[in-house]
Amino acid sequence: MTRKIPQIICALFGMTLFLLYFSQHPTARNLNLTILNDYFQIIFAFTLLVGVVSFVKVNLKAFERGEDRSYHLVSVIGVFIMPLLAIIWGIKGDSPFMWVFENIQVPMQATVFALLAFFVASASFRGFRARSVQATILLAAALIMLLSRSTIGDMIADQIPQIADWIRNYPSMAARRAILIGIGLGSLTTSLRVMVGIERTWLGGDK
Amino acid sequence: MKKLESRHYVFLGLFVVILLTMLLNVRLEIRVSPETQKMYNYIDSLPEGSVLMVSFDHEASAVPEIKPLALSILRHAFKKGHKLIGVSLLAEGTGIGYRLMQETAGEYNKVYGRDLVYLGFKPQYIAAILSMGESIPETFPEDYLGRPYTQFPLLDSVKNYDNVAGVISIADGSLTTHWIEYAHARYHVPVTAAVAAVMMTTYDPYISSGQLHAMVGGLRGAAEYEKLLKIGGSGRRGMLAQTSAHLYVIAMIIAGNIVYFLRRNKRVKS
Amino acid sequence: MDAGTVIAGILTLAILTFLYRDNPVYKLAESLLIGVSIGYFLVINWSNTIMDLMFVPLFTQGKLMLIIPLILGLLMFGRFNRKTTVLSRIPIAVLIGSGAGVAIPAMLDARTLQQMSATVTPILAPDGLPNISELVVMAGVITTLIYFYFSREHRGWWGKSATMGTYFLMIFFGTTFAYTVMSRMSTFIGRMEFLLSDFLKLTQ
Amino acid sequence: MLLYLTKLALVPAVAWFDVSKLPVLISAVIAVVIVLYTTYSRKSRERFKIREIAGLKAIEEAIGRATEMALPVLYTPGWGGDIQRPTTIASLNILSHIAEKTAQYNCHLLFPTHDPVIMSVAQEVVRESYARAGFIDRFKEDDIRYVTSSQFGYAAAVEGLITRLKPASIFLLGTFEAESLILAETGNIAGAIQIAGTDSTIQLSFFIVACDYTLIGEELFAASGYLSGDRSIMASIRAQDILKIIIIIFMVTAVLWASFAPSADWWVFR
Repeated sequence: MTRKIPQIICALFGMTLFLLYFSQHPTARNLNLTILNDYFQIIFAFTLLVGVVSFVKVNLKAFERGEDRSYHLVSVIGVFIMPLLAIIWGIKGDSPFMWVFENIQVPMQATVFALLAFFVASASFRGFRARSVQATILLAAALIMLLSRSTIGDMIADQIPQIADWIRNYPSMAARRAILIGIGLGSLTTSLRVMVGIERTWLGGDK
Repeated sequence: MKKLESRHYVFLGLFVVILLTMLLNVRLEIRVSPETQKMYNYIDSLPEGSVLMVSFDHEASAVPEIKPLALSILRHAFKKGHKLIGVSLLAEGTGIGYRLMQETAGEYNKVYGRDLVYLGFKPQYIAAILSMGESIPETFPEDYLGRPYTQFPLLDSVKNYDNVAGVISIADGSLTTHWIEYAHARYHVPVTAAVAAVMMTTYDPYISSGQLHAMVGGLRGAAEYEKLLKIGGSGRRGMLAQTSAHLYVIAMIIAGNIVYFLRRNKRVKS
Repeated sequence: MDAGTVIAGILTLAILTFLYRDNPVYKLAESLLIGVSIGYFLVINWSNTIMDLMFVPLFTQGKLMLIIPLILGLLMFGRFNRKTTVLSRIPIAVLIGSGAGVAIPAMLDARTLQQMSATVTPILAPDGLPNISELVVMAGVITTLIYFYFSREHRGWWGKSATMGTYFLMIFFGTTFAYTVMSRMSTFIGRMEFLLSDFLKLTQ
Repeated sequence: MLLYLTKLALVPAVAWFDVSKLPVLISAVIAVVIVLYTTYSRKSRERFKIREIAGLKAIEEAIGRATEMALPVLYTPGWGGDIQRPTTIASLNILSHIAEKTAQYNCHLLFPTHDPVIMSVAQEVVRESYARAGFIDRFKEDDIRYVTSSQFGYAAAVEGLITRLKPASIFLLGTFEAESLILAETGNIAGAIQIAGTDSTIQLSFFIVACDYTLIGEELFAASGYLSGDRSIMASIRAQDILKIIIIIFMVTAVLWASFAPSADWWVFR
């Protein structure tokens, strides 16, 4: 029973949305949008609470065990301080909530993102070695593209940007197409298996 | 002190290269691409006092790349005497957009309410875009700081996209697509975009089909735009660093291979 | 300099220290980032989704249909207790079922069919000569699809075609890697710009 | 929003079926029939050889390595996905297999995610796997944890876990965005064996460069089928191959047709 009912709901919603995809009727479009947008967002919003409770629990347990106390405390304070600020001063314009967001969260997120520049450099150093035919092709393609994208490329030879454009528009795009076609097929069969109920891992499986 | 590993040298090298090239403050001479020129001409050719809608459709993490672009566009618009309505379709872009508009408005002595208004964020972007096509005051009854729409002289004559000369979407992802597919396709308002470099190829097809009127992208685009505006800015300052960083990555690939072949030869000999 | 810039500058440096190695300063910044961002999402979800999308239309505009997602959302709270956890399977079934239902036609259309049609271009140029570039595209798409063929071992001519496919894949990977480098560097340059000009006031 | 909907409602009786989507419907029906036929027909479920996928064989090895070294296994599905995405479902299938192994070997399995819904489902999946392996007492719900929904907050959190817990093996399977290389390089520095797989075409290049094994696009879906060991699921992989042959025949025919009859366009689906 605990598996049958979700299974049936899953199949019903699957069929409905499959059919809705093919309709332009206002009622159908409306229903489509309601389920995909409102339902999804609302369920997510409630589940977020479940996630946050679990996060706080994990951190408090670690705090009790005495592992790295200050870090866990900082995380938990962070979780509570934002709603607190929002409740007291609101979340518009120059509110403290936005101040924390802009001066604490944003710069840190942007910096974690910026770490990528360094990882790109170290990955380039380590990952592009001409070990095999495949690796050499990977290396050559990357080098030609990099050269063409920096001003140096056109200084060495006028043809470099042209070659690079050709590679991007033909052989590279061909592979991308095949990858996308494959992903389309893989998604299709996976979704179908879920709908007809052969795929039940999300229910914990039942072998 | 722990022993430094090869990756530390790689990191350090990149850091030094970028630091030096930025401190040098050299302006690399750059060619303005036709794309950027088209964007510039578009804003430049609008009659003075045109109302433009600027939408901040990006996340906070993209700010380093997006900010120089956004600043150039805002500065150009204010310089030409256009009036700006700011909105945001991504929650994270909201506060950033507000700040950027305030900052540039200050530079050109523009008055909030008369020359610019910031309406803020609306969730569900498709619905928001469509609903503004019917009525902007009903979509945004209040501005970002909660003051009523009717309070601002700029908005007196703005009811929907018919009263707006164009929409400029500042984006790091695919949100511009929705402006094209809904605001442009349905309400025929010209859409232009300032986007992160990674997204440029995604929007190329829309440029060639004319659905996207003009586009400027990446730090390079910002640098070109600054050149057209004849102002110094972080885009132009960053260009030398950008080119050097590219060369550095090329050097790393080559160095990696040298190390690899040296080691392999050694192994073969022994 | 305002307090915001100072704090932002210090936190930026704190994150960058990770490049040397993990350290208490980075750990503190990381914990703060995780905590604050969770708090931020909680607030944004409350105001944009729970209030604007559900409670306001439900109670002030009388959109009673919104009771359905409200109940589905509440069922997720079943996860708070081991005994009621099965209740959460219902909203999850709605999400997964709907996702699968849309994915079948949407993925087939956007990923497979559109890519198939886009590949079709004449392999003969107007002057009757073969169009090399289009031949390359055809060869690339077909050999790469052969690489993805699972129910036959990669041996003989079939195996050779699949290997050919891997060459095309490598060209694609090399190209995309190089293409994204530019954006990644811009991000770091933007951060340096903030550090050097706003925070340390070294450049202008 | 409301306005838009009322406007739509006023449009007189729009047909229920959108004719422009007929080609998609026909192809979907063909595809569905083929998949269902191969899945349920006994004949097609009989043995057929399947080719090796390098990343798959490595899974066993990776868990074995973690067990020997008495270090954890880290598994994360990326920031780009949600539970509605088929890729996430495929990833959770692989997770279920891996969890069964880690249960048997008494190896610590960590699963950080950015999405609370994925967390909830993953907890069920892993619990069930541990029960199936007969070691439910080894299951710790807290190991399947929500970190934060912020993209780079998530990246920082996983980066921190990898650096501190030094997992011997890392699985990056799902939909990834820009965080891909942050995680892959951090894993590399920590010396972990890394198996990645994603449907995000751009991120694949980073995984190819930085990870030991990469499941490319469709291979990720196929892998989830292989591991299940279920004949009917494996049969649907066979269906994918049949569809591929049809696609190739379609394209070759259309290309030849296009070369000799330039005005035809029956292969365009829109």
